[in-house]
Amino acid sequence: MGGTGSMRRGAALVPVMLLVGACSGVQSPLAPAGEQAADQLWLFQLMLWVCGILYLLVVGFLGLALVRVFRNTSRLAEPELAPADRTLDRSLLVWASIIIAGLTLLAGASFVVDRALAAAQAREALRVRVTAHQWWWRIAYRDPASGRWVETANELHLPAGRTARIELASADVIHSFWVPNVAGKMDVIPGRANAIDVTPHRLGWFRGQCAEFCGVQHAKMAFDVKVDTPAEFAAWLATQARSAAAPADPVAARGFQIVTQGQCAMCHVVRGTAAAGRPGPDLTHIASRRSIAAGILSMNRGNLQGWIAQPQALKPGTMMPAVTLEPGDADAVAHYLEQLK
Amino acid sequence: MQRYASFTFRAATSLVLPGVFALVACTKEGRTLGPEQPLTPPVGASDKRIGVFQNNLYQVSQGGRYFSWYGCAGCHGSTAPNSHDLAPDLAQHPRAFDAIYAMIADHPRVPVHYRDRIPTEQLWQITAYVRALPATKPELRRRQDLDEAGEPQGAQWAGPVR
Amino acid sequence: MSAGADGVELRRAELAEAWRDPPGLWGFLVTVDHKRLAARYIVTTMFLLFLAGLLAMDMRIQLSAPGLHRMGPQLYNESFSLHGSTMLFLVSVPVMEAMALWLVPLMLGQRNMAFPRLAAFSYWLYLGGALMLWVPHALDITPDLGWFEYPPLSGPGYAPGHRVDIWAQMITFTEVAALAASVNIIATILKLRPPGMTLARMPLFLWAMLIASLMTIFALPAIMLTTSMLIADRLVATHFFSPSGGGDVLLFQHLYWFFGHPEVYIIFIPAVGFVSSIVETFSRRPIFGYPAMVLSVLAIGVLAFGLWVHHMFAVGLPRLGNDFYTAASMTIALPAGVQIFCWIATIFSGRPRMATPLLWVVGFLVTFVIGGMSGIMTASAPLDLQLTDTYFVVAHFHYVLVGGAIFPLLGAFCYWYPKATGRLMSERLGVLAFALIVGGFNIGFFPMHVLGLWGMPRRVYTYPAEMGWGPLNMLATIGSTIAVIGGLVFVANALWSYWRGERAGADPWGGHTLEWLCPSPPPSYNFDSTPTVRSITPLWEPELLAYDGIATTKRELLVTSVMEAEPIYRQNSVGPSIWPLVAAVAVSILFVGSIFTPWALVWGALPIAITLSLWFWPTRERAKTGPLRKR
Amino acid sequence: MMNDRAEPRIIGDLSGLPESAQGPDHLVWWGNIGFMLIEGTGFALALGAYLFLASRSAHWPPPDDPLPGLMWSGILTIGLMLSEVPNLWVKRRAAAHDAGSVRIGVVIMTVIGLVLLVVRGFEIAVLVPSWNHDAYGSMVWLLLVLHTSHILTDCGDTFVQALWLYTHEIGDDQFADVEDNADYWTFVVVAWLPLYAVVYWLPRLA
Repeated sequence: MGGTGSMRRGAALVPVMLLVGACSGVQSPLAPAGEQAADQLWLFQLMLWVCGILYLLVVGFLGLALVRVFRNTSRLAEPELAPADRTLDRSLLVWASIIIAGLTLLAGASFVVDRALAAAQAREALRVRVTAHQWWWRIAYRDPASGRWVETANELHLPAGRTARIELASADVIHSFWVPNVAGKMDVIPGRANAIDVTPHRLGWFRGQCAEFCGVQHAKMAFDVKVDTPAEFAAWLATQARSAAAPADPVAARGFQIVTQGQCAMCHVVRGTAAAGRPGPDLTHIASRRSIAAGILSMNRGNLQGWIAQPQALKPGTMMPAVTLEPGDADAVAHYLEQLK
Repeated sequence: MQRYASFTFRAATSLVLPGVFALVACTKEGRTLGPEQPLTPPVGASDKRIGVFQNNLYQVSQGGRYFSWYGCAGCHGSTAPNSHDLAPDLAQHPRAFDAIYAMIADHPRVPVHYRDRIPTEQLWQITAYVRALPATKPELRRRQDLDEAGEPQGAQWAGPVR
Repeated sequence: MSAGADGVELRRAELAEAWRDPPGLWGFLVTVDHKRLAARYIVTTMFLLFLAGLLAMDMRIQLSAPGLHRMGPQLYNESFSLHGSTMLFLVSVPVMEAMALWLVPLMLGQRNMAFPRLAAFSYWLYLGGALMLWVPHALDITPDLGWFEYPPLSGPGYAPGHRVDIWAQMITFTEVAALAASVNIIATILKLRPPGMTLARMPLFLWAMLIASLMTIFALPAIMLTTSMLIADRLVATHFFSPSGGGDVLLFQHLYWFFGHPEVYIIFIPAVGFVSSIVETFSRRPIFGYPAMVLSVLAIGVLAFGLWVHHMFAVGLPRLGNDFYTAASMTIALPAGVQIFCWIATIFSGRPRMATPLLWVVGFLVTFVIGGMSGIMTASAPLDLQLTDTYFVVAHFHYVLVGGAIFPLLGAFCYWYPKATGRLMSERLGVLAFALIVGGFNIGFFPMHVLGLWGMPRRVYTYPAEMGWGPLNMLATIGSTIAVIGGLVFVANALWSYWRGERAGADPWGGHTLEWLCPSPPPSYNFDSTPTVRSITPLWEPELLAYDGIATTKRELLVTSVMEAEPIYRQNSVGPSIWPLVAAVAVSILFVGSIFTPWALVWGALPIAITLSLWFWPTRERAKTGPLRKR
Repeated sequence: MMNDRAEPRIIGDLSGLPESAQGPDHLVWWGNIGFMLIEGTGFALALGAYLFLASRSAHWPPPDDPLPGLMWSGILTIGLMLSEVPNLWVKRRAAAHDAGSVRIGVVIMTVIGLVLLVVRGFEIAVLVPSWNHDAYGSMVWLLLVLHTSHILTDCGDTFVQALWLYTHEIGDDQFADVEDNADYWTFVVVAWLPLYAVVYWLPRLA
């Protein structure tokens, strides 16, 4: 069943969507931007109806019983030892069959949606490699021009209307990849090659977050998701594939020198320079991203400087060490990084 | 602030034991996260700060991760081919903390000076890890390294374990 | 009675002498009286419940607004780990066993459990488990990886120190205690039933405890195995959970949830027993659909072992398997639904009268059924991929565990309080506490469903303001606060009523099970004679019959046959002993030692062997024949 | 209220009942069964774990690990099965309340237990790889240690029982205890057979 079709059915079912109003909606299964999420929302709304009706039946019956309780005046009536239960016996059978009917419906619906999620497996898909680290996301695409894998971090771009196969791997512990607006979760497990197929169809910015407790900073392991038009996506990927821009001015040049010959280079890559450390996120186009530090700070000069000088204050326990620089140098580094578009 | 919260919280919840014990606060197991002051390299073998790193399991294990991240394990790791394992010779002739720190900071065999490349705090942690090596059972060290086998090492990264 | 009034007095004096505990502290340490042991069991669990509640409030305050700094990540992770581990391992399961320890012999018209010293051993070992978790916490060595600690995060590479070992060994403590208690409960229910109480005449509470205990026996070995493997990985470098060493981290999850899922039913099924007893008494009629109730409890007990994988839908197992476990998990809604119907039908068709215990049943029904519905949703593999590990799941299992187990427990507490203390709890305060707890709980936890659907993952110590989760989190904090206040009112009521409550006779509610036959509070020997049972509601029969002849001058129990409960023989029952406590200490030494060295398993076994031998030391005559005879 | 309920009417006297029973009639028999169920579940789950890891790896045992040796394990297995002969004999003598034979029988069983422990010692001594080499080694060691602990406990148990049978009078309950202890030994033997098949033969068949 098609995502959009099921969305219409969903909207017809229940005005759950209104709920979204109150929250930002950039990280919510209730505001689908993808085929899979839409199918799951449809299933959720069906469940809400069936379970809601069953619940009302229970509460209604309980209400009837309680009316008798409060009508009963005698403080301690003689116990009824052999009550006549023929009607109740029959109603029990009815009740049981109602439950069975409801469960069959829901199990069937789950099966259908499960197949719908599986359907994407068959399609030719864009391959994206996502590697989870404590506490950030390494993301790699294959550059159509050169065929090389191009790395970025904490920002996932997806072309609308095309299925992407996210190949998940963990460098350390178990994490879980989750972009609720697009699709459900898939755990990222050391020693297992998991993958999840997502088919986004609504353009815009969304947010993903690690959903399996992965240590001290589990709470601050998020990433941005941008659903582009195919053209935008191609352009973006082409930019990402390029090496880093050379420093444009003397200040940037000073920053360039510190970044590539100083402590940053131990962990970070700036493609086309001497900075080739793999442990940390790729910085080649950091300025083109929307946020830094795994989606916790918006990308701007002040945040860059703060993050470099006192990461432990912003994200206690992060593996990013505090780097002490002269005020001038700190400016230069931030200035240079800002040019890495 | 966080420390304060944590203290009042413990005072409230750990009625099991008299608060005196809370003061012991086991430096061995302790984990202090949050903003910190810049560090200077150790001064002499009896620098008071040595204990803070050497006696704390969390600091030592952090040192272990950087030990492999910065490629030390490439030559000195338990699983490295023809590895110059540090544990045996450190066991034979132990070195003072500051001596090992200096040896790492100005490593003779590498082109770069780690002193300029690795933040001081991490050098402290790596030193603590290296000094702990002789006391670590080889099989346990191997087991830890296998757990961390999927992590990048310097400019090399075989990719995650699949 | 035939012997006449003074005969009765004499008989009671003899029994009191035979079942007497030594006075004072020594008596406290050596007693094997199931009622005293159960009482301290319950008090301990309630104290830990209070501590876990403090932790919960602390976390709720931290989450009440976005970006708060009063708690850092480390402290928050420690808090939810301690909260979850305490509630699951040190409160929910033990409190149910404690209630059974107190109730089962009374409901059977017996004078003690089948294995009195084993019951004492269970308590002392359980206490060791509680200390195992909370003493290190006072020393700032707190487990910080949640109530299930998945490797490799809990493995040697990523969890330095002993925090994980402490957690794992705390579990071993409590599980050994729980297993011992379960064997004791099963043997008691099967072999110590009063004459005439065939299986078909067993009160539903006994059925529930029998099945819950059987489930315990099949479920708990899984977690003892897996936590032992984890400790071995960390201590002696085994490779069970290291992918690069040929192990598999999913092995831990499979074994853990093979225990973890039945666990929630091990907590819930005793609650079914509580609810049934209360409903019957206050509806003034036998439960509607007794066979259906027994069968559905059995069905739940069996099904519970067939659906652990629904905790692992997101790990990427084959889809076909997921569909199977979806169906299996949903199936359990059928027996649960049948039970719900039977309870309401009983109230509906009886001559009901309202009192706090029944009020708690109402609270249980309206709350627990919501948890059941969200359970159906999380049971669906494709939908669970969106719901799992979010606040929706946090809401779900609090509705199931608090609504499904704690509310019935509080009802049971009000219901049997007069039997245990001889005084009734205040109805006025009881209603107030009920309103605050049930109201506050729903205000506090219902919004969490929505938070989950708005994308809030569980186990985060803070969240950005832009997400818009702030207001509902504030509401959740307010609701939880109200519930906690209600809890304090409940405790105050229990304390006040203990000294000031209205006097209760043997049977204030007009119950029909045998515990209402003996005086309130019951004497050390529980019953003068051995009551017999001719129906499922013995005390509602026009006349109660009993047997004489079980010794009054020494501790003796009547053992009957498993199916028909026909008298077989008179079992001599052991008296007070210090050795269960000493043995528990010896076992604790081994458990604690094994965190630091594997050799503890060797040298630690010796004191255990010695103490156990002293525990079972023969009291009979020395031999007159053979090489070792008394010369 | 129903506080002033009349005392129950006494309809009979149970003082004529015996003071002990045998087999499933006896209370303790059920406790014994309970603990066997617990340990049996433990064995089954450990086997499950072994098979799970085996199924998840391409080669089992891994290429550089040798197949487990058959000599000592074979001797132990045969020994365990033969030990059932005296074991069942003791159980029957206990059922017949034959004090003399029971005393000798439990001593024999203690000795047999010790001998089998020595054999198990050799079995473990030749065990490669070590538990800390890889998951296969860990799993094999786990199964063997688990089972050895059971032989050990039952052996010690039998020894203490033998001592008391000589030092103290023997009543009906003691005979029942001997029967239960014999049942437990049978459990230890039976539990070993699937472990033996899986650890020593499964890798050879696969």
